[in-house]
Amino acid sequence: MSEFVASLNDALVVRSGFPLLSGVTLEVAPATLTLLTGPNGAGKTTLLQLLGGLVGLSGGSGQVCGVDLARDDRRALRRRVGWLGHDSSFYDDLSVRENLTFAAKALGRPLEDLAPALERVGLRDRSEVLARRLSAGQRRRLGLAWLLMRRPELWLLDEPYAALDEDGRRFLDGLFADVVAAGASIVVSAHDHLGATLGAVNTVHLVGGRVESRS
Amino acid sequence: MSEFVASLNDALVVRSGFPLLSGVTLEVAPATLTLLTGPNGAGKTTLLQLLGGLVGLSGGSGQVCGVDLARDDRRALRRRVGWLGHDSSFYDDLSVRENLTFAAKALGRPLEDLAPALERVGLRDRSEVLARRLSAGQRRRLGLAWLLMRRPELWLLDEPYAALDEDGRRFLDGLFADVVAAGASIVVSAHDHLGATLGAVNTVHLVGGRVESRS
Amino acid sequence: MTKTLLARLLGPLTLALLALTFGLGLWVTPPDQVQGNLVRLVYVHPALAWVALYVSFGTATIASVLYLWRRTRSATLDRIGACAMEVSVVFIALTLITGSLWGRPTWGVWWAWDARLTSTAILGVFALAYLALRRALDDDETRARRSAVFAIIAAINVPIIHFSVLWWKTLHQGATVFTANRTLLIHGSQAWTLLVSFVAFTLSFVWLLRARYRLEVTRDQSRQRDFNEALAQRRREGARP
Amino acid sequence: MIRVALLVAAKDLRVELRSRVLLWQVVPFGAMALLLSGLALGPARAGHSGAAPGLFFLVMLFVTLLTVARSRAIDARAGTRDSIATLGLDPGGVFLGKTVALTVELWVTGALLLAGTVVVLHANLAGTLAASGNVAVTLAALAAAGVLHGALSGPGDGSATLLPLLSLPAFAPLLIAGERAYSAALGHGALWAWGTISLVALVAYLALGILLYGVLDES
Amino acid sequence: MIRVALLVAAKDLRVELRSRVLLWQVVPFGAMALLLSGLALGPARAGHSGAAPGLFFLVMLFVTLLTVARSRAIDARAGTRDSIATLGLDPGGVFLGKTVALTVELWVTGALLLAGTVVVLHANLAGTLAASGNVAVTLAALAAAGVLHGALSGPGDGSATLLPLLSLPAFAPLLIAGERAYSAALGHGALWAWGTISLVALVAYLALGILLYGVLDES
Ligand code: HEM
Ligand SMILES: Nc1ncnc2c1ncn2[C@@H]1O[C@H](COP(=O)(O)OP(=O)(O)OP(=O)(O)O)[C@@H](O)[C@H]1O
Ligand SMILES: Nc1ncnc2c1ncn2[C@@H]1O[C@H](COP(=O)(O)OP(=O)(O)OP(=O)(O)O)[C@@H](O)[C@H]1O
Ligand SMILES: [Mg+2]
Ligand SMILES: [Mg+2]
Repeated sequence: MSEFVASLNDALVVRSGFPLLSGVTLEVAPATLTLLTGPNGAGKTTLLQLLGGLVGLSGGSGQVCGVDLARDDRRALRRRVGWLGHDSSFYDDLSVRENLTFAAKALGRPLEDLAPALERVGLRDRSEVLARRLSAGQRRRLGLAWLLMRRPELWLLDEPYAALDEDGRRFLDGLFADVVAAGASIVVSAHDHLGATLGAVNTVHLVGGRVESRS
Repeated sequence: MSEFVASLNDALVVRSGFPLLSGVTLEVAPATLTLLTGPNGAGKTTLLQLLGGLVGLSGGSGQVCGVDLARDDRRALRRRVGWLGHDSSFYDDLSVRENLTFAAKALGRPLEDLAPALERVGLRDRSEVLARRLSAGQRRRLGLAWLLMRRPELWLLDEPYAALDEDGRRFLDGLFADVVAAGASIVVSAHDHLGATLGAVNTVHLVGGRVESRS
Repeated sequence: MTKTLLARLLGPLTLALLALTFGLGLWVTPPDQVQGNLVRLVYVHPALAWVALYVSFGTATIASVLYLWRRTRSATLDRIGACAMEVSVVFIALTLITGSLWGRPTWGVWWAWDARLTSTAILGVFALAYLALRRALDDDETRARRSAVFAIIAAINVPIIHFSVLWWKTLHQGATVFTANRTLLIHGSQAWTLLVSFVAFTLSFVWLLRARYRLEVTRDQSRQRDFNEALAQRRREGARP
Repeated sequence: MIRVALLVAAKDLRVELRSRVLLWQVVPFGAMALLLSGLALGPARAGHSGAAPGLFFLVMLFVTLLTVARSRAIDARAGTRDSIATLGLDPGGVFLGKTVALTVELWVTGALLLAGTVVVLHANLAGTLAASGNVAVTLAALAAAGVLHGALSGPGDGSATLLPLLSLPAFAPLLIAGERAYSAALGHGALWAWGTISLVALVAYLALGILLYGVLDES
Repeated sequence: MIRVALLVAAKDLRVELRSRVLLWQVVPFGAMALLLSGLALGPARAGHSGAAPGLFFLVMLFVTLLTVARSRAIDARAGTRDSIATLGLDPGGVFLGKTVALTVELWVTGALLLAGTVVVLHANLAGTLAASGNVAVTLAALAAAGVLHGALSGPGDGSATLLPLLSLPAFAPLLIAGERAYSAALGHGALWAWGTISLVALVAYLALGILLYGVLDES
């Protein structure tokens, strides 16, 4: 067992003949925040999907949360990560509350967690609105509430700051600090700079499907 | 005829009984850049849609590009604005080039404009990729190329900076400066600050579906 | 003044004429040589069909056309169209029921694959579909437009129903009451009763439509109150305590 | 697994109730299709009830395909799929849940259409009642097969939308068995001989689904 | 308008070709449905060709509904709709273009299914050939009606997905006329009497569509 939450070694992801990731080597230590940067189309989203078990490994090796990406069932991994996709969406025909209730039940969490989560992401007065009617930022906030219902070891967020207002960004910064302090790890992709309140950040710069530099 | 490109007077937009805009008064002068700010769910997207003729006016009055929103056909307006939505998307099963060819033909533009547009947004080496395979930022760039094919009097952009990398943002700043210099008007919503290269910016701050302050 | 008087008289007048129709139909007119007492359905069924097809469906269609015409567009017309269509569902259903009742003894079956019967049933489905469409859409303007277009498309069926007896060989009665050259085929008390029945059912349509429309107006008023409240609340949003 | 199944079934049915597609769209569609089939066959043929079981199941097949497409659409959007995937729900449970929801919808539609068959196509009432147990089983099997093949069709957005239709051959045995059993019931024939086929098919599809749904839904 | 129509038709057909749904999914579906309908009606009844025209048009109706749903899905996503809307295409042209594309697809499927009808349901070849002109017109009218009703169903995402099915009644006259004409051709009856109905319906739907498509697609 490695001491890393996630580690990839020359990982390759290929889809319909095109290499989305062309050999990525990466380690994510516990209780750290890793920032993925890079130009559009560099493979940030794909890398996050790989770490979350949402796409399969086509070459190289890797393990995440103790799951061997090349050998084990990806499904086991998915349950252990918290995921906020670039265009996370939910059941459009269910209300905010119903969506969260579904998530809570699926995860076996008590329904009492629900009201505080809604309050924290600022959706309390939209709790009965159907998800399809939410504004872009409110959808993102619903995604955050969905994340708050879980306590994953690894948080994967794809451009979480996009569409959020000042207030939401501040909340996210605070959340990240809390999560890292609690010992979990975060991998996040972003084009903006992260908030200054955050402590040490490992930056991984992707270009053309591989790691170009890190700091 | 007013001297404004767009002017709204106590504009109301209602959908399924909920007032998305609760009375907006606004003027957009020619050759200016107007920045819409405001918390999530304030009505920025809705306001842009109203200006682009994508939603109807439910109360109050307004005219955009000489089209009376309350009385005339909204279709006439749509043809005259350039639109980049928050999640602009195109024909997923057509390639980048085919999408742009379609737009060019629909707008009656010469196909020679196409290669330079692709070049400018940096999608030249993705021109044969299907739109559904593009990364988030590349989709946004496709939307920009689509916009470059037209020469609208009024540009409406909903959080155009989201998902774009440094390079893309710089391109956008340059584009805005060009457009304003050429005498067209821009209304753009954003949570980030706009680039410093831009000259005078009218900021309109929306809260709860109405204008709270402007500067 | 006259308007309110008429409005107040509408209900009683309708009821009186309906009563008159049934009185004349059941007791005054003679039974038929071939059909016996069954013939008395002739004072109900054709009049119901007339109201269903032409009066109520026609009202809905005309209201829809006027709504789509930009110059006469108004929420009132949309409302009238919707209400008329609802009433028309009732009349189409009654036409089908009385027709079936009549068909059982005369043709031996409740239902047959006859062109007029089928096309009438299809019109009924159209009317239900119209109501379904209205329920499926929650934006006022979209709903009004879509349902208006739908009503117009549905109206194509009306001439088909009318001419179906000529185009297809059918079980159903041809034009019995009026022939093509507008001469009345039946006479005497029968003709009078028939005429009264047409007037009575047409009036009952007007009465129902009016009641339904007023209900809709009341609903709209309460919706307006709700909306004002929502508007005030929306404006207060963000003004954080 | 059962817990997940109930959760998923409740969610699907709630979405269904909310959009009222079943009530306002699927059922009228079925009724219309029945009417039209009657017409398309011509008045003479549709009149006698021999064709009724066949038409009933044919229409139910289309209803199944449409409902499956909707049931897929509920979780279809790329963003939604990812969000749900990371909940790590037990795939067997998801399959069962979707099947239960679909079965309920098919039963509701089926009951109304059976009534329509009796009234419009003159199928005899006693026979129809006798067949109804068997019809219920067949519809459940159709639902299981439908969900399984819905998963085969992939995400359900874009290019592969119609793929489930290719798996029509898998429905064929069900349709034939259902039709024969219903016909037998109308003519007082050997209802149960055909009925067992539906039952066996139901069990087989359920077992297959619980085992394989995870594999299909993986990508 | 014609320019827009050609542009839209070319785009729709290209997307269709790319995804190859027609070839791999719609046509096999049609063939399967024809076979199954034959089976569902029982061998005795399906064997003689009397039922062939009815079954053919019934299956084509379902094919139309499926293809319309796909044709809607091409422009369905909220983001796509807005992008396209601001191109300000002439709605009459869009309607015509979509109708042309759909007609081509229906003709291809129809030709293959007609062959299937001759082979499987023993419809006589000469009669089928005689009817084919009329079938083509009827299918074009079906396409026009289909596009119109697709627009009625709204964006095509979410709750209103199945709504076009409700407009089935609008297809009924077409189906009946088509079926009768085909039957007449098989039996050397008065083909043209029925044929005119299809033709009139085609013209009527085209006119309606060109006039009203804009109103429907507005929002
Ligand atoms: C379910 C069964 C039936 C339905 C749906 C039905 C429907 C209709 C409709 C829609 C009309 C109005 C046609 C028009 O004015 O253009 C009509 C008229 C009429 N029906 Fe029926 N009908 C049914 C059964 C019967 C039966 C069994 C009889 C009598 C044997 C009958 C006798 C008549 C007569 C006499 C008229 C007036 C014809 C005229 O003057 O044009 N109907 N029916
Ligand atoms: N079939 C294909 N042919 C060519 N390129 C492809 C193909 N499929 C995917 N790609 C490319 O793979 C890359 C996917 O990258 P990914 O979505 O991970 O980028 P990203 O770093 O998240 O970018 P962004 O910042 O824009 O979100 C894109 O550059 C895309 O164009
Ligand atoms: N039926 C409804 N009931 C309650 N609220 C509704 C309803 N429909 C829409 N809304 C609200 O209307 C607002 C829509 O605002 P809009 O999308 O224009 O916001 P925005 O300013 O673009 O926000 P963002 O910055 O998040 O993109 C949201 O607050 C949304 O919750
Ligand atoms: Mg990305
Ligand atoms: Mg927005």
